[in-house]
Amino acid sequence: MTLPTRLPLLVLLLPFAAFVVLAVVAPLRRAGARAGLLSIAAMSVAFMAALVAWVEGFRGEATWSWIPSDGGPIATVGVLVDPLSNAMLVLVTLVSLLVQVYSLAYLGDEPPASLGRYYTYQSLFAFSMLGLVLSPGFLQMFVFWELVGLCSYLLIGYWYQRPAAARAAVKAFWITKLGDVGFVIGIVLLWSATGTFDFGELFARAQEHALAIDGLGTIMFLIYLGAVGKSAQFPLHVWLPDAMEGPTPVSALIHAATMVTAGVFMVTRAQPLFALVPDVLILIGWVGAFTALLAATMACVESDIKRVLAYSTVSQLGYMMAAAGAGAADAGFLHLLTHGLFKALLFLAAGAVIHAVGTNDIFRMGGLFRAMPQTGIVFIVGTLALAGVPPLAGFFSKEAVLSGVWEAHLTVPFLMLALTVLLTAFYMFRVVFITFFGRAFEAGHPHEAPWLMRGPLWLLAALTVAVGIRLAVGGGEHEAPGWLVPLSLASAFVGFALAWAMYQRGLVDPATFSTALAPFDFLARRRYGIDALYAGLYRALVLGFARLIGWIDRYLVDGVLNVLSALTLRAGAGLRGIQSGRAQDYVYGVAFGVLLLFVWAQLWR
Amino acid sequence: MTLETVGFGVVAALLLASSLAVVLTPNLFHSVLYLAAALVLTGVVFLLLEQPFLFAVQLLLYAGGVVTIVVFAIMLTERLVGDRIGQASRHPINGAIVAAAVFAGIVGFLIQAPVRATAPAPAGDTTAALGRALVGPFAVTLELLGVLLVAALLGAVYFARSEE
Amino acid sequence: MAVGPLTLPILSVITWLPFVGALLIMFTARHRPRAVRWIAVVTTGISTLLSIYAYATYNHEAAGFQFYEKVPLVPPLGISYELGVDGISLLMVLLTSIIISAGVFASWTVAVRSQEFYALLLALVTGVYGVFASLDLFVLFLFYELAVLPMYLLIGIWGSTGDVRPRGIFAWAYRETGVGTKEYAAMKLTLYLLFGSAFILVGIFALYVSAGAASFSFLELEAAVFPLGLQRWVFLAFYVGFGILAGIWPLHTWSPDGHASAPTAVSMLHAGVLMKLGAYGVVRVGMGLLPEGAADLVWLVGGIACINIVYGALSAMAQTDLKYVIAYSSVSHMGIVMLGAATLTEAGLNGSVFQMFAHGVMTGLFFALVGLVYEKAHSREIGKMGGFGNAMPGIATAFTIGSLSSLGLPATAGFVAELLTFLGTWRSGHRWWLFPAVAGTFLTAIYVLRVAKQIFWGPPSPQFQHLEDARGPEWVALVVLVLVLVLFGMAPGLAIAPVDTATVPLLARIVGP
Amino acid sequence: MIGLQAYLVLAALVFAIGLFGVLTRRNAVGILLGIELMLNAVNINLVAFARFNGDLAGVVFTLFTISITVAEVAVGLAIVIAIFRVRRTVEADRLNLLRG
Repeated sequence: MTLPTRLPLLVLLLPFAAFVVLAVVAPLRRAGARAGLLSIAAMSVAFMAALVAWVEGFRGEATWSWIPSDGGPIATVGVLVDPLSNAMLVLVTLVSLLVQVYSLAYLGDEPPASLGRYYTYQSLFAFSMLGLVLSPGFLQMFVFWELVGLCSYLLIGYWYQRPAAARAAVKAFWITKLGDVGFVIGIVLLWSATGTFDFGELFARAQEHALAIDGLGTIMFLIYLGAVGKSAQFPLHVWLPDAMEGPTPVSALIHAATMVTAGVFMVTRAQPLFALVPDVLILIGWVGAFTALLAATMACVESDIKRVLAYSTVSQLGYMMAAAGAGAADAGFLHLLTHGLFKALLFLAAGAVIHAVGTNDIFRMGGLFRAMPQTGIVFIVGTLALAGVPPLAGFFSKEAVLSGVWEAHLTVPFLMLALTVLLTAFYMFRVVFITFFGRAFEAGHPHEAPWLMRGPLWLLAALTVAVGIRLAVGGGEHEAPGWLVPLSLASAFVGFALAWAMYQRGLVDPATFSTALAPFDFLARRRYGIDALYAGLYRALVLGFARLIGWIDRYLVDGVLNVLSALTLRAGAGLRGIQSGRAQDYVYGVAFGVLLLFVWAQLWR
Repeated sequence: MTLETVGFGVVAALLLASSLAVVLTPNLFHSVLYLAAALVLTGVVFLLLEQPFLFAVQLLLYAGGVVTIVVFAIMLTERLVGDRIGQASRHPINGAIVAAAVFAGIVGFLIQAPVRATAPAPAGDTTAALGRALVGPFAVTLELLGVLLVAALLGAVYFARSEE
Repeated sequence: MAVGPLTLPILSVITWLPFVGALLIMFTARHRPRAVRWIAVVTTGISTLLSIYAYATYNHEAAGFQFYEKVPLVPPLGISYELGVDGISLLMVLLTSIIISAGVFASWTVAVRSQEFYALLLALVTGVYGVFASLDLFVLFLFYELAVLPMYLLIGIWGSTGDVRPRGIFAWAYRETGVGTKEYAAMKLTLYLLFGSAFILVGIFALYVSAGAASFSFLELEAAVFPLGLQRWVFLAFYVGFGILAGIWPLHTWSPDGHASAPTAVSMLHAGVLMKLGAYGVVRVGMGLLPEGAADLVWLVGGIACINIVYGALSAMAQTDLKYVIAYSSVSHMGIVMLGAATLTEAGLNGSVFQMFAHGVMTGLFFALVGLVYEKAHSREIGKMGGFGNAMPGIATAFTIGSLSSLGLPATAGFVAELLTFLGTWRSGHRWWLFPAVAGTFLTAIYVLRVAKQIFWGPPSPQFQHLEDARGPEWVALVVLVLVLVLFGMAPGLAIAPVDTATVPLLARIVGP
Repeated sequence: MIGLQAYLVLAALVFAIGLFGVLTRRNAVGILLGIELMLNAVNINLVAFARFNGDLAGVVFTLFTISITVAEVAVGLAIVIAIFRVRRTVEADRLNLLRG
């Protein structure tokens, strides 16, 4: 094992060590902030190491046997280091670090024991996410895939005493698990066909066209289902908005920047395999684009600031998936990275707002720019990046995605994505205008967040700009049609203008507008009935069927048995009459026995 | 009709009569007295079968011992109860039928059984031979019997002893 | 492996030490509850240490049965006291040690007649060890009975009575048999298991007679060749006989009632180890001695296992009593065990054995936790509980980890077991088995998390004011079990390496090398 | 000469009478008396066979039977007295502890 693998391994093991220490040493965990400091220290070192690995452009692979069997190990674990994982390492460690620092202030009022628990989970999450990123094979990826899901579950349910949080945590777990059912079947099938989980070996065979197995399309589709769940693609996107019940930094880290992108990362990682099954790719592209549009429409009618951002995340994940489906996985991955930065920024800024006003409802905010200008500025930076305004990071990655989809001749998905650009600008500026400008609503005195929270915000904002400029300087390789930039800019501007006209100037009454688009409005506000559909299916189908089976088991399967035993008891009760307890009656029995013997001896001998 | 036949007839009749009296007398005390008679008469049957020693044993042990014990027992329980113990029969008809059926069954066998040649009457006194048999081939049985009697004695004492 | 004359008969010591403990408890510790517990801790502790030692020193290269001991008992009939373990049985011996060690600590608070309780418990453990270590079918059967019978007393005396409403067309029978009472549960369990053991006995005698070697020794019977027709029905007899103990559908109903009524340590042992006894019997005796019969009947074994998985999970979802949920989850998970065995693949069989271990530890943990919750809250009604996480964070954490293992989350032992079983199914002759198995894990996620959420999450229920977390000895039980779950989940090779040395030759006999 | 048959019939009759007594007596002591009659019948049989087969073993058996009977009566009466002390009755109908 050499430095290129050892350093990423260090990145992986540092948060793990922090987790183990926090999990085992209870006094430290209960100390709260000190637990946070330990976790942050581990993360900072990990970040440095990741940065080194990225800058140096390390490559390498190291594996160890995990599940042995007679003919060599069935499964291995290890680290796979390449530019893809290096970039992700930096993103994950960076956002984790910033979020952990931010949480120190954001969750400062929590009881120490809870805060310690929070940082324990955070360390575990960082470890799991890094493990996922470094996976050299599908199995390890699945292992960490589930672990990040676990962390998501635990962190959404951080305030476990709130029924809504408890519900959301369980819902998130179930829905993503549903996708994982496909994932696990997929990798089982893949293993049965090829005998390996290893990316390197699979890709090599794919390159040599030696991967002609029956049903590869099915297998890849099943694996993709895992990504559908984790990356909140239609129709399994319903858990992500609910996941906003967790603390805001958690939403920033897990439900915007890192974990939800695992699906995209996986599709990107397994690109050589997906490339063999164009049908599945096209499906991925369609579903991605549709998800993007669907989520954007729901974001337009949402009034909870975090949920708007959540729908926006779903929408952007749709972009990434659409790019992956179009075969432009690089573009999708670039969008993943830039989105990770500015969406984390948006969430953290939203967290600062929520922290200040104590509500999530944008209509109970207003005019906050005056009270907290710094937060306002970084929020607007994030908004511009999300809306795809040059020279911010989001612009370039979004252009790359759009051009990739166009060049793959996925015309309808392209149109959906283009429309989404308009909607994105609209719903984001809607939030900006309502929250930061407009009439001051709250009677309280909102104030700027403490520096522990502002620091990460500014850093992320600076990175968003810097990455954008870096891309503007060096990112001219992709061949986009000339009309693409004007088109997307125009769409974004239309969205912005619409939001401005409706929520800032009052030129258009939002109510009239929604009446005009009544059917959409109606559906979007009800989340297109998908949540209700799931709830109904769950209650009627799963629980109903379970009750039926439970009843059958208790009263039919067991009933037959109880009838048998009751009959035995009855027969016994009938026969016990013979047993009078009087010795003389038994003498009758003896006498009859003797008589029987006589008769037998006389007649049948 | 020889004297022996007459004697047997008389003894048998008396035995049956006293036996019936045992099981039919309402008074328990009388019943015991009839039992004593029946036992003595059984002894006489033994005499008829040329076993004078058994006759003696029967008189001593049975008629003497058993009857005495039973009389004691009755008197003891009567004293405890404080009045005479009555004796009624339960389901006499059922009992009679079953008993008659068993009797019939036995007789059925007896009728079918082949009649074997009668051995000559033992010459001289059989008592000596009996004694030799007891300490000879039956010695172990005799010892075991002794053990049994001791055990029964202890058991009887245990059951009947007063509560501390 | 040669055993010198001076070597410690390690398996005998492991097996009989708890029995010695039971005797000591009965004769020396009257009215001294602390002494009772310490005797139990020391004797089971030494057994545990010895089994860890045996596990660590098992020779993987040599494989086969090791730590061999043989003392002829009834030479004319070919009955001998013959012990020996291979990878599979060794893991089961280790599991037994872990569960009983935890069980002794978990039932620290048994107040009523603790002397008899611990004595019976330890006697039972000797039976369990004996079954796993025996290589003589006759002695194995004796140990099997020793493992089953104390159950009756343990449940009948120390059990708890549940609430089952007589309903449906058979309601009259429910009233007459007293469904729900501990006496009912104890009787049901005992009768069921004795019913099963009758099948086993017949099977053993059939093999004994048919082999004609006048020997009950497993090794000698293994060498014998049985006609296919005999193999088929004897395998079926073993499958039914041992399978009842493993909770195969539809002969599983003793298990929810029994587990729900049993006191904590007994549920732990029963669900944790005794059910494995059944699965172990099917694999070791059924498949080991009747390879062709087993190969002929795996469709039945696997098909019923699939029913078990899904049916058990759905039944668990329908329960309102916490103990019943866990009990039905055992029915579901034992389905995975039987399914893995039925795949007749290396991965599947390893998964099956690993699942025996994983489920043993997991369900032991669950029953320990349920016992604790019940002890503190005096309720098993899930619907009435809520927000316990605040008052008992340790219990909540352990429960969560148990749940995660139950639903097959990676880094817990449950995942490896389920994954290997899945891998096995698709390579077996019946690919469709994969789907019910995977569906089962998803259903498990639903009911397990639902229960965890209802009990530990949400606002604290006002009904339960004075809840407290686990204490002293109870912690020992929880920590040991959680650690084992996670350790074997992260390093499955610990278990699979020795198990593999046993499963590969076994499969070679069944499906050829 | 009286044949074996006559003795056997006599014994059978006594046995039947004794059985009748056992079956119908209400008093435990009365039942015991019935048993004595039955045993006597057996003794008659044994002695008769001994006499007519010329084999002394029957007589020996009779001796044993008589001894055992004495023991049995002693124990039986002791039990009767013990029961009587506890239950205040020797009515056989009330002595039904054996009831299932």
